[in-house]
This record gives sequence, C-alpha cells and structure tokens, in this order.
Amino acid sequence: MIGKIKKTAKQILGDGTVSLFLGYGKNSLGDTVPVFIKQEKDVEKLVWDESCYYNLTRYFTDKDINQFEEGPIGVLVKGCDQKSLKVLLSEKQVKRDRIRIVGLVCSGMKNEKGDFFTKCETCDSNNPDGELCDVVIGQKVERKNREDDFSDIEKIEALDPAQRQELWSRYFDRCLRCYACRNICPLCYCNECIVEQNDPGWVRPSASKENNLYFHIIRAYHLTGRCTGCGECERACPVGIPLRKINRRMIRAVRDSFDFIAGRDAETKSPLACFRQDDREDFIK
Amino acid sequence: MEKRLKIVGFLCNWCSYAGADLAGVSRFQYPADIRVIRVPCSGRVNPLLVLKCFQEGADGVLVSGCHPGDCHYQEGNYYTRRRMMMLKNLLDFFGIDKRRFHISWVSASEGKKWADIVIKVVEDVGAALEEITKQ
Amino acid sequence: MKDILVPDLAQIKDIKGETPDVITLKLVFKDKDKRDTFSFYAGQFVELSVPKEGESTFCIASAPSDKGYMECSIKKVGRVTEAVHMLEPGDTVGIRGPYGNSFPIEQMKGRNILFIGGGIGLVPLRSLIREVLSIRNDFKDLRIIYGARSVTDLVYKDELDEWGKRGDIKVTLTLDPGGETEEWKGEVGYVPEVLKKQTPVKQNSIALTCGPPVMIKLALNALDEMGFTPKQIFTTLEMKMKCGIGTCGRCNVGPLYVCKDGPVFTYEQIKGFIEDIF
Amino acid sequence: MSLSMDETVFGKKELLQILKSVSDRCVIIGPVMEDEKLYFRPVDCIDDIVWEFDNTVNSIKEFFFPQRQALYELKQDKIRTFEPDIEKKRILLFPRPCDVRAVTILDKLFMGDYEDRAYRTLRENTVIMGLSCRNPGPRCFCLSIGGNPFGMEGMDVSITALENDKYILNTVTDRGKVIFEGKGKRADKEEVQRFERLKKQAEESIKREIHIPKDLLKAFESDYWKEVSEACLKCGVCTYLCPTCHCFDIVDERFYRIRCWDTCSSDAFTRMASGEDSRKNKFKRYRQRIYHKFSYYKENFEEYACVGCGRCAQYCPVKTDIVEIVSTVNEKGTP
Repeated sequence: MIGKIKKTAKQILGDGTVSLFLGYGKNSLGDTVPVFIKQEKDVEKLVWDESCYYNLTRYFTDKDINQFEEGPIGVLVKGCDQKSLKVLLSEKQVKRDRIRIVGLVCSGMKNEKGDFFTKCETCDSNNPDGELCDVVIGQKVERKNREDDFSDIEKIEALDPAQRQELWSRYFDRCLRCYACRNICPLCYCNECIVEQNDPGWVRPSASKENNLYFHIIRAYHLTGRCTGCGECERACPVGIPLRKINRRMIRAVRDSFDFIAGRDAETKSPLACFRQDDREDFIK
Repeated sequence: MEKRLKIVGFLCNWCSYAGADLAGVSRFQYPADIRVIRVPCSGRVNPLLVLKCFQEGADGVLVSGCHPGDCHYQEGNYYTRRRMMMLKNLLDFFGIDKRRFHISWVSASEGKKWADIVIKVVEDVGAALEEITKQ
Repeated sequence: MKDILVPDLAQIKDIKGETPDVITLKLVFKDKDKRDTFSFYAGQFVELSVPKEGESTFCIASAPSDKGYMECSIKKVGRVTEAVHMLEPGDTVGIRGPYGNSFPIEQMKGRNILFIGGGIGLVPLRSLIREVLSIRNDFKDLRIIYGARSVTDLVYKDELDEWGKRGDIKVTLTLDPGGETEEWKGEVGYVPEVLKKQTPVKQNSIALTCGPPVMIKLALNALDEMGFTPKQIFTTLEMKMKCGIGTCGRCNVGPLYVCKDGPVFTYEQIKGFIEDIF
Repeated sequence: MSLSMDETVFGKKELLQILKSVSDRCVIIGPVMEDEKLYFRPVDCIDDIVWEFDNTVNSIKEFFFPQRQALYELKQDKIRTFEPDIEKKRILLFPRPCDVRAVTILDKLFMGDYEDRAYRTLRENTVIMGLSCRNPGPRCFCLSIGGNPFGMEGMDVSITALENDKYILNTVTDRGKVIFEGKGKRADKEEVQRFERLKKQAEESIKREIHIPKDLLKAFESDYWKEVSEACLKCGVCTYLCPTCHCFDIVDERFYRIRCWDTCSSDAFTRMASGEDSRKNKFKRYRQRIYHKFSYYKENFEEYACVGCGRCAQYCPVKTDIVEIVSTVNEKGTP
C-alpha cells in the first residue's frame, strides 16, 4: 500500500496538481508524525502502518499553513478523517477544488501500547467514501458497523447527578488547560477561541476544578452536532481525560433528537444552525 | 429570614418580559428570587451566557421566550429550542442538576403562567440545592 | 518581606482628558512613606491595577523632577484600560514599580537630541522632554517630531504648544494623511516620512523614538538610512507584560526582557530580533 | 557525586516505617497511580506510593510554582495577601534527578534578582528525597545536557534501589540528615561498588544525545524554524509538563489576583489589547520556546532550561522531538 501512496504523492506533486502533500512519516525516535511534503524527492519520507492515527484534516484550517495560496493540497485521509473533512466542507472551511483527497482503507490504528483505539474497535468507516476521494488506496475491508454502541456512555448516565459530578471533577481536577484537545480538533478552528478572550472573560484562564469544568462544557457544546468522534482530543490529552465520551454523548443526543449524524455528507447543515417546527419541546415549561 | 436564591432569568422583550410585567400589574404573587435580564429575543441567549451565570454563582437560570410560531423575528425561538435542549442535555451529563436550568414559553398575556413558572422554578432550584448541600 | 507582585495603593487625584480616548491620571500614593520615597527615571514604567479587571503596564508620563505625584496617560484599548476610563477622582488603584531601565540622560548631555514620537508613544518621551527642559543648557539642539492619526488624537496639546513657543526646541507636528483639518498648520504625512524630509544632523546626535510598532520599525529604518549608527538610536519598546520583573517570560527580545533590561534599547541591541518584535 | 562508605542502607519496610513516623508532621508528596498514569500527588496513604517507574506525567515544579496560585485580594481600597499553604512541612518523595535539577534551575529565576516570596517559602519548607534512575526511558537525554540519572543536585536525600528490598541512602543536606540520623545500616564495600556499577549501567543505557549549537543565535532568522514547527498545534502540553518551563500569567478572578501557568504557544501570550502580537506565527512561538531554553536562559542564568526528561517528546500530540530539532540546527538551519 505504501508503494501506491508514494506513487500517487509523487505523481501529483510532480505534475504540479498539488504544492503540498500531507502524509505520515517518522521522526528519529521512530514515532509516527505528520509530514509536510513539498518536493517530489521527499515522498520517500512517507510511511503507512498501524500508528498513522493523526487526523490530517486538522491542518486545513491551520492559519500558519499558507500553502493554499500556492496551490491545492494533497492529503491522506482515512475513513474516520473523512467525516471531519465532510463537516469542514459543509461549513465552507475548505474548498473541494483546493484539495486532492487520497483515501486510505484502514483496518484500525493502534496506540503506543499496541492496542486498537476504542474508536477503531467500533469503526464503521474502514473504507473511505469513493465518491468524495480522488483516489482510494487499499483493498476494501469488511467490518460490522458497531458505531451505535453507546454502552460506555450509558454506564455514566446510570449514575446519579452527584456521582457524575464527582466523576468528572476527578478528571477535570487534573486538566492542565493545555488546550491540546482543542488544538488538535479538526473542527476547532475559530479565529479567536473564547477561552483566549479576556473581555468578557467567558472562561477563567487559570486551571481549577471549576474553571476546567466550564471550559470542557463549552468545548463539548461547541462541537455538538459537529463532532464526528475521531477521538483525536482524547488521544492528545496528556492526562487521560476521556473526552471522546463527552463528545459521543452529544453525538447520540443529536442523533436521537434531530436524526442527524455529523460527517455523513458534505451538504447538510449542522443541527444547531437550523430547526424544524416540530422539534420536541417536552423539556420546556 | 430564609435565604434567597439567585436565579437569573433571561426574558424575551416581546413576550415573557411583558408577561412578567402583566403578572406584576395583576398582583400575582411569586417569589422574588429571580433577577430579570431583558433580551431582544430568546434567540439572543447565547448558551455561554447561561454558563457564565452558573460560573459566577447563580443557583439557577431560566430562559423564557415566545411560544413557537410567535417569535417577533419569525424563528428565533426555534433556534433557542434546539440550543437549550442540547445545553440541558450536556449539563446533565456533567452532573449539573437538571432542576437548576429551565426553559419556558410565556406570552405577553400569560401573567399567571409566569407567576406559576417562577414558583415552580424556585421550588426546583431550591430542591436541587438542598440535595447538594446535604451531600 | 514584601511580596514583589503585591502593589501599593494610590489614589487618583485628578483626571485630564487628552483626546477622546486618552486620559491622564494624576496619582498619589496613599502610604506616606511610599509617597516620600518613590522616585524614578524618565522612561521607566509601572504596573497599574484596577480591582476585578487586572493589571497593565503604563509608562510614567510625569518627569522625575515632578515631586509628590505621578502621571500616567492611558488610552482606551482593552479590558483594563476601559476600566481605568470608568474611574473617577478619589478612586483607588494599585501601583507596582517603577520597573525597567531609563533613557540615557547622561549620555545625551552635550549632544543634539531628536525625539520621534507617534500617537500615545509620546508619553515616555514627554517625561524625558520635561526632564531635559528642566536642565536645558546641558544639551545642544533639541528637536521633536510628533505625529498622530488626526488632530483630536494629538496628546499633550497644551504642552506641545508651550514647547513650540519656547524657541529653544524645534517642534514638528504631523498628521496621518486624511486626519488633517482645514486649520491644520503642521505637516501631513507619516512620521518616518516627515523624519526623512527633515534630514536632522547625525553627528553628535542621539535619536529617541516611541510609538506604535509599525512607526518604530519604519523610523528605525529611516534613521538607519540617514546614517545614524545603531548605537545612536534609542527606542522604547512596549510589549505585553505581566510581571514587570523578568520572570513571566513573554516580553523578551532575544535574551533581553523589555521589563527588566528595557524598555529603552539601542537599535544595536535589538537589531537581530526584529522579527520577534514587530 | 560518588558514594563513600558513610552511606546507609535500608530495607523498604524500614524506609516506610520512617516515612510513616514523620507523616503526621509532614505532607508527603509522591508518585501515585491515577487511571493508569503516574502523577506526583500529596498522598493520604504512604502505601499508595509507587517505588518503581519510568517517570511521572507531571513534573515536580507544580509544588513550588503551582499551576494556579492566589497572590492577593484587591478590593476597593484594601489588599489582603495570602500565605502559601505550608502548615506542615512537605516531603517530596522519589522525584527523578532530572526533575530535581530542574528545580535548581528555576531557583535561579525565582530567587534571583527579584525574589518570589511564595516560591521561596514553598522551597524552604520542602525536603526532597530523590530516587536515582536505574532504567532511563527511551526518550531521556539528561547526560548530554549536564544531568545524570544518579545525580543528586538539589536533593536533600538521594535514594537508590540496589536490589529488590535494599535501598542505599545518601543524605546530601542537614535537612535530610535529621530524618535518617542514627537509622539504617552503614553501606559496606560491596554495596557501594554495586551502586557505582548501577550508575555506570544507567549512564550507558542512555542512548539519546542532544547537541546544542554554540551559535544558535545565528540561525535565528533561518527558515528552519518554519519547517520544524509545521506540525506544531500550538497547544501547551510541552510547556506545562516541562519541569523547567516557567512562564506565567497574572489574571483577575473576582477580586482575587491569580498567578497561573501560561505557555508561549498560546494565542493570548504576547497579544496586546490593541491586537498587536509580536509572535503571531507558530514558528515564532516555537522558536521562542527553543531559544528560551537553549539560548536566552543560558545567557541570563548560565544554564540551559532543559534537563533532558523527554516529556515533551513523549506527550506531544504530534510527537515533536526537541532533541532532533535542536541537534540538527547546525546542519540544516544555519544559512
């Protein structure tokens, strides 16, 4: 597969279709890292293995990568990354004609310990959507769709409010407010995040149990109806806060209330940006 | 004297605010634990405002707007409905008691309904807080 | 032992409006000892706190020879400064300082001095100009080039007039194109351009500049082109600061901290780090 | 520092006994497991402490320079200051030599020209009992930056595991001596030799080396920094977990003035109220971090602000490797 990836990259870099190619490479420690390839000769840096967990669509909205001005960007996307890409397209954050999508069939990514990520165990998108991709590389794999298994969330819901509060405050107590969760998220692209605004200070910048709680509520709320569950936030978190659980809870809420799943297509508006007259209102007095 | 609660009410100018006014004029009795902020539309109530209230120590928050179909701006309250539904959902998951956050539709003519809602909200918030202090 | 990060309290004695968005506060320390012992050099700054809002860095606008009080001119731009603008005479603020180095007044003696200021950047220069004028005979030619966006944005108008009438100091005022009115008698054009037109003598001279970052950058270039050596050019820099004592780590220009080693630098000191300043 | 035969040897039980005997007078801070990861935390139960580990997620800097610290309360016309919470003395148990060395590096800043009172108070009321690093991790590079896996710099007591139930103690300062005076057994020749042997083994097992160019400043304007920072996310993982990163912010929360950690990669770090930001691009921020550690700090305090713990490379969400980046500045960066 890596041969085909390199060949494709070489080709589109060589004929000038793209000026930059986003892929996976290795650093001197042997860790997989995102690589930014600008020259044909550098395609040899590309790798493909079970540690290519990065969601490279994150770099489309990176203000420091001005490559779009020079020409389209080529990118490797797995099925899960593609969902984020669809949200970005529907939110007009990236133009389809400015990217070349190389879809990769993926049979799961593993963490440093060698275990599959939870998201991979319940993955329903091993095969990228051929209609969206310019090229798809890899043999199609058959996997059972298990993405609607929310039993982990239900376990938390079964607790009473005080217990839930205690559970989360234990996690948020060690939150460093490093914002890795926000910064790695392909959909957290606001020009100025509210946590960095000081007037009014919506969220207090110092890390305390309470301040962190509000930061995480706001983060999760802002991703409601948009998050595709790629789980990069949870992976990036240095102190192991199960952020994906929060996001998945909202994925389920949006699915149940609005019959919407983010990342299904690149056209439908986010559910909080539209409405139906017959939305449920049993919670309203 | 019993300790007063601090409940922030975001009231739509076109309906609930007038409803609350009517409640006053009609001398309907309701607790004074609510502090009213007049907003041009319930759609103006950014969920951040609700969170900020909680963060600054509010015991409860009430967002009140027009009945569906009655929005002065045609559709503001429909957005509110979706937003607040999700916010309520999320707060609940983090263990912030559901009873501390309320949404209501009160029209300009529903002075009595306003008074009843405030009574109910104060009761709910009070009960939620009591549980918290117990623990 | 007193905590270095804890301010002293000062009372606002007077507030003077300079422009629609700049006011000058006259501050007096509440503590008598502090009032008597507080001294500073022209170019130094203080950290001013407003309760509930925060702390920000402001240059001292009064001269060291003005005893018993201190002045700060503050432009409304952000959270703290907006809060400052809401204050009234009699209100209390916190003051830490003075911090930083100062203008090289000894080195300036016996030389021609060129002051180049833009907008609110006149504040630290005003402190220095007042000081220099109080010992006028120690210096040779004095020249001020000061520019602002429009007539209303000129700060210290009364003093500028006064200085202009003195005869022993040449004052050139300029406004950004479009900011002038019909009665305007001064120059029109950006400060660095006006500076180039004036062709000040570079021998035995020292140039001092302060203003918005773009202006400083272009003024430094202009002075450089005119043949001023990097050692002859002094600039006072303003960067985001928090601690004021070189520990919080944000205001550095290379290894030098604006709060501790600055805010007054020679062009020579900062030349290698221009990318990180402007 | 090498050992003489004045050192004492303890069994694990004995050590626990001694620690327990002081635990009512002292707060004990040590490495404990929390959801499968190891952190330094004040412990309630000494038995929770982990005795064998690579390294913790957090460094010990937070016990001297807390992530969030109320400095004082400023209300209308009154200031109320707070004392750091040191009702009891603290024992910091088992930090690695790199982390302890980091604290001595921070001392130069916080107890230098301007003295930070809170920092000094916390520093003076803490006894540090470090644990030598017998099995350095794959990302460690302390040797090449002036540290040592068996280093004792900054420690009051240095503890080294000789074998399963045998620990050799070196009391470096009087503060450390007081606790262990008259206890334990004198180390014999064999034990001292074993210590030396383990030390050598540990040193040899460190394969990573950082090469810091002497003329780093020459590469300041190089495009190299744009290249190496491309993948950077501008998050604060590296700076917050770094044992020497010390930049902070001062903010108001209600009437409290709070000092909290800040990071040079944050959007708000150098942005002024006017919107001007002198380090707007991420390559500038990344360069600032590298230069602060390897150039500016060295120039101001004669020491690199890095101890080679490898946390930044380990926890970086995009695995940016500081060793590789700094070591190749010369060949790739100098114009």
